[in-house]
Amino acid sequence: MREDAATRSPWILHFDTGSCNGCDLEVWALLTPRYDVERFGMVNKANPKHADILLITGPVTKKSEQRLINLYNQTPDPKLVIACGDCASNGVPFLDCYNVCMGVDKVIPVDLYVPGCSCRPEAIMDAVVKGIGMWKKKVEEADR
Amino acid sequence: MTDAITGLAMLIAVPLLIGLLLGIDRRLTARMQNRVGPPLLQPFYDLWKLFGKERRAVNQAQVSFAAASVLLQFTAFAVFATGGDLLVAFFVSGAGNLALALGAFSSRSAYGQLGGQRELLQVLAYEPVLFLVIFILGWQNGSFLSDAFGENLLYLLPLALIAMVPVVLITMQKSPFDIATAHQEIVSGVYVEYSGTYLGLLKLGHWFELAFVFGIITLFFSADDIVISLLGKSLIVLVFVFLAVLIDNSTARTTRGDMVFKTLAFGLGLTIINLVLLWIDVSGAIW
Amino acid sequence: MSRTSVIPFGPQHAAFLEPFHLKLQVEEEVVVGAEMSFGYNHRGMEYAMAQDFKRTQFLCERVCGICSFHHSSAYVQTMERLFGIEAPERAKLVRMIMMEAQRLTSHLLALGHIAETVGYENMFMQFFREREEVMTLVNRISGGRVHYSMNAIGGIRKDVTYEGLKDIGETMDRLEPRLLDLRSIVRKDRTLRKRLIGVGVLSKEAAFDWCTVGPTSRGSGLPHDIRLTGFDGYGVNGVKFRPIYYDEGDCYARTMVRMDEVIQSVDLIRQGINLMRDGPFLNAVKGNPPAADAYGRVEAPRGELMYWVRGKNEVQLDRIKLRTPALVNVPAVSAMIKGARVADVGPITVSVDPCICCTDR
Amino acid sequence: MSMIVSSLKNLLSKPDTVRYPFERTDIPSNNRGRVVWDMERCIWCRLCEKNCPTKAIVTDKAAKTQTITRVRCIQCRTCVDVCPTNTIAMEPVYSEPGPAREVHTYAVGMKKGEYTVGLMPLSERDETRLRKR
Ligand code: SF4
Ligand code: SF4
Ligand code: SF4
Ligand code: SF4
Ligand code: SF4
Ligand code: SF4
Ligand code: SF4
Ligand code: SF4
Repeated sequence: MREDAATRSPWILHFDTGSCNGCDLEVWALLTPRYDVERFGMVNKANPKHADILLITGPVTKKSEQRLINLYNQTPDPKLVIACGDCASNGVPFLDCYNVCMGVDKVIPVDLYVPGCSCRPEAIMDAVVKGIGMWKKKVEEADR
Repeated sequence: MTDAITGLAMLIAVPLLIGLLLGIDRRLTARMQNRVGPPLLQPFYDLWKLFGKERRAVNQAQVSFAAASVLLQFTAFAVFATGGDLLVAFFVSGAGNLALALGAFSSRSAYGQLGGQRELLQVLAYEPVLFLVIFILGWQNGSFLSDAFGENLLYLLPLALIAMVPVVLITMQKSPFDIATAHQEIVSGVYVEYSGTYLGLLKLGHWFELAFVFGIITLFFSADDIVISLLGKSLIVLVFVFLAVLIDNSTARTTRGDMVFKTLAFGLGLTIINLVLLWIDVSGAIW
Repeated sequence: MSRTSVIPFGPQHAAFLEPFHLKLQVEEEVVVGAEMSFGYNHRGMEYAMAQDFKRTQFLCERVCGICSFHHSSAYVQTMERLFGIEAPERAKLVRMIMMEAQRLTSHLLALGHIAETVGYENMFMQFFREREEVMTLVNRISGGRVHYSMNAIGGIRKDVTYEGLKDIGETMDRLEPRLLDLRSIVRKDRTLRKRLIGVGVLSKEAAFDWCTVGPTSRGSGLPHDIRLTGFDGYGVNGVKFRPIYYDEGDCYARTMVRMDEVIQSVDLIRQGINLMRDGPFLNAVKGNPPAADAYGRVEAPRGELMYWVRGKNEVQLDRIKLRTPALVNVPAVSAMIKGARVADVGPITVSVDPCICCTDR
Repeated sequence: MSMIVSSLKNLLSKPDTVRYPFERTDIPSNNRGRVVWDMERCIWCRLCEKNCPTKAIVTDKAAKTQTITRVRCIQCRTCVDVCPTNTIAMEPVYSEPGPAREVHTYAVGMKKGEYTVGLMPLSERDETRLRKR
């Protein structure tokens, strides 16, 4: 029961770790009338202390690496990390770039990967819906 | 005896109603923005989730201030609901806001500090208006006890009721007066350093504060028939929520000075005009 | 506590889409000094782009997703000059149409963003609703929502069909009245005007001194627009274009420049469709880029975007250099921000439409 | 028109929202979603592998397989363009998000649209940096 209600209110934090903005914009598109993820209670909180789901875009540049770790640690448990886009998943369009860590999962644990460059808003939405299921499990575990 | 029971029933029912009201608010907002919006029970889901999150606080003082804020807001509302003195409730609620600001100050985060300052400024802006409205209500009614209101004051105090609009806007954290929690400027101001359970507590405190403010609004209407009375009271509250949402959706946020000036000028002005009209009426000058 | 306090904005902040760090010295909510730091988004693109000139066609779009097509247009234009060929007229017009479509998405984003920073959530939603209409349109035309991948050195990769052009025209017809409505709201809305007029003023001289480009300079009365130089479709006979500029130099002027340019873009797209004739769309190139250098410029939504390339007769390029509009516009914020209130920092910063991903690349 | 009028108009009109995932969104037929192979036609020229800008494709001539790492593909459609035999096609549906990064292998003899699923290995991470302060 509690898990049920809890997972109806995923608050997101979006952080750009050096993306091209393509996926960021698709994350923003989610908040707008056409996709309107507030239907699932999702709100962009822009504050790690209030967030439940971290939507990370970008291949993680060396300068934002530490910020990402800080944000991750500041977010209270239970939380979920979604890597949006190819470059967040494994850094790929930026193959020869010397200043990237090539993927979020090199820095913090990732729960879901969203393929696509840019990933479609529908794909991010699928990921969030899937993520809510995973998050429910985490809430249950935290309860024990 | 029955009074105590209705009071107790109110203590439980009203916060639930406030939650529902906030749900309606979010839904209406969404529809005005041409989207579907969250389920009506969303505020409850939010609160429920927050209480289940990890407890993590920046420092001890912050926690005490959060607790104090909630307790004070609850007391204010409880005094109101059990038929107590409006003025007492008013001051206790004000103290609750102060605790909230102090909690923000204690965090030492820049956004928290700014949020705290702005919270105090908001208090400065709307408390005088609220006070005057309560005063005029009490004066007309002949008593400040909230359970002593049985007369319909709407036709006597229409301007004072309108003066409550900015007060409701501020307490509901609506644009143009949402500066203390301005999401895009100072993230979420006073709430910035709180997380999980403590944030949930503060939100609950905010519900009680809203319950008190909306409670004051309901005092304007009353009828002999209990059903009509309740219907009228709910109608006033719903109209206020609708107005707040409409104004929120058709204005940009103002700045600090502007807010204080506008709220005070508008609120105090209307209430005082109302007061003067009443006084003239009492002395039999018109009609 | 001293009277001056320091407020950090970012790198992760609600008002900014992208990571950059703004340190404000504040006295009683009045900004007395500002310090900006960049580099959170530095990936090393220029190096990577020099590794394979064919791959760069796709990589250059990933410098930035907001004006990806402008980047690839600038790049292919540069390479066409390097190879000494010219794209067919049809390709040029398609490029113009798509560039203007992207300008629509970008400006509507910027307008929504500025509404958001002054707490006008509903206006943000309205702008983004119209933006989504353009996004679905470009999706139908190019197959991608963000990265169109339509350009090729020497033209475009795939022709736009007759149905596609008709679709664009119809969408514009649907969009125009709604955009005009929005413009009249922006023109009249009192609370918005109050928040933006007179805020973050950049004088004409200062705009010139800080080398600002695009809507930032046009908001300060400099009618500087690369589209006038007639690259790609803008140079095709019959395309009428006149830059829009406002003299006030405040946030409101910059916003109005964008608002008017949105309407102008609709017009330019229509002109492009009307001028379109059947014909070839690709002059394919063979071999590696010669050991020479060339540059290309386009008017990206935020201003002049320039590519410079030097080849070395290999698949690799000797050097590729880009000068992006945000790189020159963002520093001008420090000139606008002095003496502003903290509440105005968001609108001022956003009014130059800062995009960090190409500034840092 | 003022914003109040616009707000009220929005309130009374149907929301613009597409109720995805309960309702389908209109993904256009030429959307660049994901590449699929029809292995019967492949002549093993390896042009797709060579031209893929992100090295998402691995062609194994001996095992007669084409392998694609989904999160490496940036949907540029180059492989479709260069393939001389139209072995590769671009489907409008996008690759599904999931808890692991899927690697799809198309082999000769499989039915059209069939593939086997493998996983991309997890990246190494320095866990000590993640410890809470
Ligand atoms: S602690 Fe530093 S990195 Fe983290 S949010 Fe604050 S300013 Fe940014
Ligand atoms: S996955 Fe592609 S579109 Fe998305 S942020 Fe990365 S480079 Fe940009
Ligand atoms: S960018 Fe440099 S070279 Fe160009 S005008 Fe500005 S200062 Fe001069
Ligand atoms: S002035 Fe010339 S050398 Fe210096 S950074 Fe600019 S392009 Fe490079
Ligand atoms: S001279 Fe310029 S390009 Fe060369 S190493 Fe120094 S900073 Fe880098
Ligand atoms: S100015 Fe740069 S970052 Fe901004 S949209 Fe254009 S390319 Fe992207
Ligand atoms: S679409 Fe592009 S990135 Fe994807 S496999 Fe084909 S060539 Fe590679
Ligand atoms: S390009 Fe086509 S034919 Fe050649 S290896 Fe690839 S799939 Fe096979």
